[in-house]
Amino acid sequence: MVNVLYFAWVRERIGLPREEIETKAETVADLVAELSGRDARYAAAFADVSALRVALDQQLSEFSAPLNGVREVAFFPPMTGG
Amino acid sequence: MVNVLYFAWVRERIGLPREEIETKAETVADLVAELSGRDARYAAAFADVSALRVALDQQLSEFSAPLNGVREVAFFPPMTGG
Amino acid sequence: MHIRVQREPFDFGEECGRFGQDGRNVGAVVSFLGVVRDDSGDLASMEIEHYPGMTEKALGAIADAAMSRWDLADLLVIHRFGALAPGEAIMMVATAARHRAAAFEAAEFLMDYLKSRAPFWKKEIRREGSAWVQARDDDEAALGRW
Amino acid sequence: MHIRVQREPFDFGEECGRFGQDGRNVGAVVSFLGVVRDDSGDLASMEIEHYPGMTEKALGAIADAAMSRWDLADLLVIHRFGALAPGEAIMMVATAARHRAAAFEAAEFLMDYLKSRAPFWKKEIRREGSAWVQARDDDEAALGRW
Repeated sequence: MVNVLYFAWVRERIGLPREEIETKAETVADLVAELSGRDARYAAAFADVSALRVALDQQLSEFSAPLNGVREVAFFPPMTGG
Repeated sequence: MVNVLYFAWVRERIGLPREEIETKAETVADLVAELSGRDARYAAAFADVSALRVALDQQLSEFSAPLNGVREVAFFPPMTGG
Repeated sequence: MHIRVQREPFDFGEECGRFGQDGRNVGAVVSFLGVVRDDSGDLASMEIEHYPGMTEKALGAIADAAMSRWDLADLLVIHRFGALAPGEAIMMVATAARHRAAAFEAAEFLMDYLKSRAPFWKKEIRREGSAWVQARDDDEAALGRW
Repeated sequence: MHIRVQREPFDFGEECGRFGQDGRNVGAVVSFLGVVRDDSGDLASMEIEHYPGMTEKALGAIADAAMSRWDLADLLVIHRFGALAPGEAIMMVATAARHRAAAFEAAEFLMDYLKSRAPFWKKEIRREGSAWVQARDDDEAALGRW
């Protein structure tokens, strides 16, 4: 089980702030492919991965990173703090 | 008649904050030579002109600058504000 | 070192008044205040979303990096989230050091990293519709100088 | 644009609290505070001499240069003279602009020029004797970046 979090317009497109997912995805990219296949909302949110960032257990990471041992995955657009 | 002002250690060495001087000096450098000849205090103050700055009518200037029309000459070390 | 992530307003003057001036080795204090700007004149509010948990970690890591890179006597970061009105204070950083170069550089470093590496997202709520603020290429590029 | 040269103390927090935050086009406020440092631990006071008349002109010219070089909503310079105790505020600058780059650059520009082009001189009064603060080569060199 992995906790998946969505922020900003990713959250709005998917319509959820977070969900628990049972997955066999080995990398972030695998998880993205799996989620995109679910329905049009997910497909829209993940249409352009270059516009997205991912954090694994609250650390910025890469889409090629492995998921084993990871408990929390977050998807969001580039940050705009400050 | 020109008003001559001294600041910081120039003032301390000469022992005066300001004086009125009757001079025929054509440039700042001429005035420095004239003042240096007065006594040991002035000679000490002007011993190293590269350690001094000059302002003419409250504008930073050069030792080669002409004095005609100038009413206020100030000598001081490099500034240390801020 | 003080890091605060909060919904509540903060008082920039009060924070500046009590930050970093007690050490006898502090010669320079720099502070930065970010304010909600209303360029078009029809901004109703700025909504700031963040990622609780990661936000504190990211700000802590950025602050640690500044503390180890410059010889700072103290450092402060405050960042708000929630709905802010035009003219309201969004966030501030402050740095205290012996010399001005370190205080300025560390404050700019904190701002550059905060902009692109702390998980905050801004949404402008306008009378004519709302939009997420886009990350600027030059904000990302600004990291290159450190 | 506000320039003050004064013997009296000023309240950095209060100045920060009321500076530059009223325009709807202000997104960034940067402030700098200079404090009397006591590196050796035996500083009795810092005496600041200045050149009345020229000081105001020089600060005005430096401020004008900053205003014409960057798009600033406002700018503040306060510089004290007279005898100051360790830990006391010597001077401050503040800048307000739409974006942080202009506010930071203008504040650093003001500081660099103030250090080397405004007619102030500092003397450290120590228990073991007094000495004029020497101008630093890197203060002069700092002007080269503008």
